[in-house]
Amino acid sequence: MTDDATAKLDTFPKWLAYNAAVRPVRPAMRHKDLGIWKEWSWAEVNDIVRALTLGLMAHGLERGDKIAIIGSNRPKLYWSIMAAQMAGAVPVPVYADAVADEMAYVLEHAEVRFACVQDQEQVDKLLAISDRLKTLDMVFYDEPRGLRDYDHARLRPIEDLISQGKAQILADPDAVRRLDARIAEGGGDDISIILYTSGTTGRSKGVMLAAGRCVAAARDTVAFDRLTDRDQIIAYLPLAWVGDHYLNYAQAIVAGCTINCPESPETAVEDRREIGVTFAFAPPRVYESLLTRIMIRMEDAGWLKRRLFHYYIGVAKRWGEKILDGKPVPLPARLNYALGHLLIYGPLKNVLGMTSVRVAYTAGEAIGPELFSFYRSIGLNLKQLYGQTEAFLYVTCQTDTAVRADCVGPATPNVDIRISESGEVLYRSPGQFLGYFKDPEKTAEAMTEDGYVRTGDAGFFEKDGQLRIIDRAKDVGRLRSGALFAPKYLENKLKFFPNIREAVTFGQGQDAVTAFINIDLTAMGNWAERNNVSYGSYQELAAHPQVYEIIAGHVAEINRQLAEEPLMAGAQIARFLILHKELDADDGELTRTQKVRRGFIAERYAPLITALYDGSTEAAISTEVTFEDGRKGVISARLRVMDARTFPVPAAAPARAA
Amino acid sequence: MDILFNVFVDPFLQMRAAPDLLVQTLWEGLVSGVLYALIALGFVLIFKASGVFNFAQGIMVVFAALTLVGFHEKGVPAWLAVALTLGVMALLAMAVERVVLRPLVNQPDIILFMATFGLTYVLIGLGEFIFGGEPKQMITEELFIPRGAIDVAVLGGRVTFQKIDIAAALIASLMIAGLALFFQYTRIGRALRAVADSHKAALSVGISLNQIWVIVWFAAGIVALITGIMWGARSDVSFALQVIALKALPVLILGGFTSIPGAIVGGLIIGLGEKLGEFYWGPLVGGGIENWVAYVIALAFLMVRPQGLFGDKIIERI
Amino acid sequence: MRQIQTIEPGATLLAVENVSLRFGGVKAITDVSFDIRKGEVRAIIGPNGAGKTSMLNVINGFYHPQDGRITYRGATRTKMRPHVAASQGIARTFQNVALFKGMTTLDNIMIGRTLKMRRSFFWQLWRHGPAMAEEIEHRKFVEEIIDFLEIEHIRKVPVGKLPYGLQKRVELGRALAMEPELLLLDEPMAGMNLEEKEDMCRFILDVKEQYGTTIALIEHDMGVVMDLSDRVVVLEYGRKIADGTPDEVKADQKVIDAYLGVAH
Amino acid sequence: MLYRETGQFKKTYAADMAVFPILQDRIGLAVILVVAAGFIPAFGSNFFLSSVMIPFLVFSLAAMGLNIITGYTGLISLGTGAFMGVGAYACYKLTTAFPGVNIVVWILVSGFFSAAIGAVFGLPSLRIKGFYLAVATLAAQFFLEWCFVRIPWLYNYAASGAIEVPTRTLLGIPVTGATATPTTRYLVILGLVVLLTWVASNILHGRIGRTFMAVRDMDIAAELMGIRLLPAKLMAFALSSFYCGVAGAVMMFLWYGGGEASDAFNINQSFNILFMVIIGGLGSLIGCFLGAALLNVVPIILKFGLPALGVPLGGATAEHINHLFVGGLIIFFLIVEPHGLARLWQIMKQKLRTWPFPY
Repeated sequence: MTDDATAKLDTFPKWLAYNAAVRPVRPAMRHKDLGIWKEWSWAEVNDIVRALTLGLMAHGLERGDKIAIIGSNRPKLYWSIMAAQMAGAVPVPVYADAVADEMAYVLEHAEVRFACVQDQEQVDKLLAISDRLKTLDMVFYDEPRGLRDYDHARLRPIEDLISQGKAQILADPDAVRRLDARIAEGGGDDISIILYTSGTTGRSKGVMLAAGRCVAAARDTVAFDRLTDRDQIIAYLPLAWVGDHYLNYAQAIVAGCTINCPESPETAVEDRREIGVTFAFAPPRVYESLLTRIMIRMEDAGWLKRRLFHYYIGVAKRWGEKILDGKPVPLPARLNYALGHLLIYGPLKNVLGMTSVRVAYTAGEAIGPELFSFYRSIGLNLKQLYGQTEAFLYVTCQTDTAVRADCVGPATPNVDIRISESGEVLYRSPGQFLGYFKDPEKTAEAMTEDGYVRTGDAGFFEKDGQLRIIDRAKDVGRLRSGALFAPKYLENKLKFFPNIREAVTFGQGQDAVTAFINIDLTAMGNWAERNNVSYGSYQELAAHPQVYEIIAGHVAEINRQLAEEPLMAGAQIARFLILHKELDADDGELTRTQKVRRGFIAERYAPLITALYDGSTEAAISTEVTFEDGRKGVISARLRVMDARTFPVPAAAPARAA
Repeated sequence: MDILFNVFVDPFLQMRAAPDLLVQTLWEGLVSGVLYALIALGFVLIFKASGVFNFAQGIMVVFAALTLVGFHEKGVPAWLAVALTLGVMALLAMAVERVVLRPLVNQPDIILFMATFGLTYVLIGLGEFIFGGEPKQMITEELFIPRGAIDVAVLGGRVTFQKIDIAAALIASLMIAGLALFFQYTRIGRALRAVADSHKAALSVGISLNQIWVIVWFAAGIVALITGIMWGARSDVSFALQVIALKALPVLILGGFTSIPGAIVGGLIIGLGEKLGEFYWGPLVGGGIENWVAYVIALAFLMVRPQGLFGDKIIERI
Repeated sequence: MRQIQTIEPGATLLAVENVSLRFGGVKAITDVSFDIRKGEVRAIIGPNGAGKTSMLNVINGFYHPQDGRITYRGATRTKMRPHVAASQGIARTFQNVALFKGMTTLDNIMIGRTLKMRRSFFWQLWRHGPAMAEEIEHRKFVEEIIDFLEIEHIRKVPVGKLPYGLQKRVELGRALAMEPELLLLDEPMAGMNLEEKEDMCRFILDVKEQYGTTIALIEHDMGVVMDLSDRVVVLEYGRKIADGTPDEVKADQKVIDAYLGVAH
Repeated sequence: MLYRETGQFKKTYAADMAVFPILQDRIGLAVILVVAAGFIPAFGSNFFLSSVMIPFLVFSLAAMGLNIITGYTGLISLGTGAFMGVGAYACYKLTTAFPGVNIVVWILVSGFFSAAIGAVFGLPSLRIKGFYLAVATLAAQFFLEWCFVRIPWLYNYAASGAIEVPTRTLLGIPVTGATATPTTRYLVILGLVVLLTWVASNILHGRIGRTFMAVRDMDIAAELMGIRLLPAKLMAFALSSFYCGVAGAVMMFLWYGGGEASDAFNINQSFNILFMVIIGGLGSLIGCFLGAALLNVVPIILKFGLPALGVPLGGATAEHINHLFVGGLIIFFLIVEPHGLARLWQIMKQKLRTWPFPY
């Protein structure tokens, strides 16, 4: 990939032109629309984007202007991003499911002049907050449905811009000249995009990424995973998340592979299957719920089939990963595995639409070892990567043959990692950000003097050179006893149990560790069905004594494991309770990327925490909740607090990260 | 011109010329009509009570007759044979209820209709398997069915009345009367009538649907046996009867599926119609038309009154 | 039958004059008159057994009234078969869903296009070529409807397997596929939960806005009726007891009496 | 299990609406065709060809005809046998009147004659439904049967009253008559069946097929959709009878090679074919083949199989057992799987597609 031809391509518009030249007929994009897959080749996409750019320029789009991109993964929105960059402007994707207020903050802060949105819903949101958006000139939309009677003074379909631009290209040559000039003007130092991080704490910050660096980062990983223009990816991640912009945009453009947009969120899984993706990414919770569903569905299968399935899953557990990693495996085992592949793994991957997946990544959360090895054992090349928006995703990622569940792999090519004496992970990466938009202090805080970026995560390198993340650096605390307390680490261990959906642990400066637990309705509900335990609501099920017993068992198991880890042994979970409601982003308890906001939860459920520590066996709580339809209400409950079984600590080793 | 004459004038001239022949024909029509009516009666019974269009009624006639003869051949005395045959029909009724009706309850009528095709074949196979395929003689004397004929002078000619035909007519009328009384004055009879209207009503009388099905199928079995005896006595007992039994279908179409009087009247119309047709018009086309004339009559009739003679108008809802 | 005319928005599209309908002795409708203007949503309400559904059946020619006149698009008709009504642009949905159970969502909606399809039997023999071209052209149209009603995920599911709410949606889709001038909806929201009702309301309004379709609907949920309809006609025991805007009707004493004790 | 549908996506409606959208199905079909057209004629014994395959194909064709009217349009017909007869006699008259024209052409043309007759007897279907209509079709059965016997013109006044199939050639090879080898006859029939199946699937997958099914599922609603019932039903009758007619002609000329019509085309034949459709699966083309196969193989097994196994069984007894068996089978299928073998086949296929999951 690093031949001279591509060496000087330092912006995505230039890459676009390059692809249109070297692989004009290869499919660049597909979108399942009206029941069939519409397809655009690189040449076509290039032409469309050029036209769209002219259309935008005709509306007075200047270099450096900000354009909000709001909606789900649809070609027109991706084209809008490309067009914005082509015009030297800066696209600012926004989470489509953000409530009007969150959206208002971002758009206001980013000073957007234009907005490219998906449909009526988003337009309505913008209109609702229009008084706060002084800078917003025009709104362009994709789906006209329901917008016919709106005032079109500041509203136009993207389609129009494209056709207008096309007309211009044919009609007036100097428009084209202006366009080419714009593209040429663009350079590696331009801000390519601003991604707003859904901050785990406080307001979200606008991460400015430079074109040249984005390209460089993408080139490295494309080379690393040997992506080609034959590869297929499905774009279903939120546009505003770095993951989507990296994997489904930057990497796709640099590799020249096909970006497939699903018909609708409900059909995404089926669509992925139809397309047969070769490069897949999903956060652990997706793989987890998938596995849960697999197991539940298999429970309903006939006796023979079930036996066959479990036998071969066993075989896979034993040999699968070895075979995948190319380790020596006795011939009979190989043959048996091959048979298993014919009977179980192959069909299973086919039904899940993973048959042709060559590389699959997971990241964002720690993933359960059983979960992780299940997918690898059936021959899915699942790997972990560690990254963040500020790095333009990749900091570390695992190589095909050296993969383990508890680590996130060695540094990605050209990334340089250092562990601070406080145990925090620092890095310098090719894709590294320029800074936070309009926020130099925060930028300064995030960097070290010598130009390393603080990840804010505590971790250390294992002997095999793979990075192991313990927790958010600032969250890693001490119990009063001085024992190391890493909440996230504990929470992840808890969440590895299918029955547990979320967990929040406390203990900073306390005598003991305690935990809130959210049961998983799918798994637990299924259990209830099988043991005909009747329940009217989530709340009722959560409070069920038998459920408490099960969870208690899990907690005890965790404690047993902890007792064996010198680093963590001191921080066993003493008491826990099961929450009466699911933690929810709409209530601000989780971030949009489904990370728990510990501080917020701590104050919201203060009475429960006191109950956890004052030894009382019951606690009353009433909380305000937001329902699906946006109405607010209050639910209150009396929760039972339970003591957990703990295990003797061998030798309380002094805790040291790295 | 000639044709028109042959079709529309000549036959009536013949009737005029030989009234005794006309009477003879009418009588034969009447008798076969009665027998059609008997078979139709079996259909109606079952359809009224269970809404099943029992295509197997025809073969049930054959089966009953064969069983009777079969028992007698084994040396069983006639009266006992009859009793045993009734027993067999009862068993059949129960079997049908258990094996066919109960599993298919609440299925669309058309499915049940087809199921009775299956039943038909099962009975054919069974009958053939046990009694063999070849025709048998009906035991007449043993059942005190008179043989021979009475010749009566009518309108200057002689008309022959087969005693057996008279017997058939009488017995048929008796049975019809009996059934009427049964429906009118017995608890079960009322229950059956209730079922025809609504199944709930029947349950309120305190008889389970399944019982009712068994009863009607058994009743239909009795009718079948008697019909079988009559037919058997007139010709002989063979599976050819089954095709003749299909004649009951046009009868039903005329009379409507749920009306006993309809079945009788329909039977007579068909019987007379086909005999007259055969005798006076048949020769014009080379005879043998009684195989289909009945259906054509029924069909023509349907076009005018889709709901049959006594059926009431269908209001389509949606 | 006289040539039917095209009607300007706001003008009378369909007029029912002194219509009476009897089944034997039973009087279903007695001397009812009202009109439907092009582009409006016209609600027909009334207690159970008020003859609402019979009224729709009269309008689309399924029942033939003994007395009275029906004028549709300027043509007064006496008797006519339902398929003629269909060909003149009257489509409807049914109180208890009347879909073709054996067929998929897609096929059910495609049926709505039958009238618009021209290719003769002999083209059909050889499905490729013109017949296929036509098939595809109409498939496109149907897909628009599927997209409009947000039922992509059940495109190829046999409708018999679908939950009630979705079946109602498919039925609406089938009616829309006929590009009707007048759309008759018989209790489109019966037995739906709140969310489904809201969706259905949105669809009905979108239909009116998007395609400018005239809509006559029977509905029990008063809230819905008041939100959706421009004018309401109230029937009781087959007679008209009120006619006017939702507010007028709500205020009408006879209506209030009629609804007293009737659970909704 | 054998299915690998990942990566099979459709870029055009044409592809999406294909009869066999899944690659594996297309492969399967190709294999079947190769076996049927290559292996069987190459390695099949004369007995196998003429007493197993030929009857199977002929009945499949007839079943297809009946399925169009009963399975797809929901109108029960008990006149199948008669309509087949019409085809047979029409073909006989045609080929004897114009010996010059190729027999295969006449076989197809004779279908139109029975189509016309079928349409006539379909007329009552406007007014009458269900059992009533079934009876109406019985009228057709018996009337036509009568015609076959009583109108000597139909069998060219032959003393035997039977059809004597003349020898006719296709490309110089005799396909009918005494000299035609089973292999040639089989191949000709196969060709016809494949062609007509393809046509049937075309019609049934298009507008007309949907119309039929709409009439079947809910004729009132269909009419409110603007479908005119009488033309639709008549077309169904005509189409159905066409297939039956061709089947009849094929039966007479390429299988029986002549004989009494009364036994070939009587009411029992009608039932026989109705049963094939019920057992095979109402409203399914593949069901026609499955049903025909089952009801065609069973008697053969009883007749030849059991004796071969040393079970002494008279031809008559075999016949009886067959009746018993078939009757039982009907009831069994109506109770257990009213959609017949075709549905079982579908379920199996679905299981293979979702393997290892149960659904």
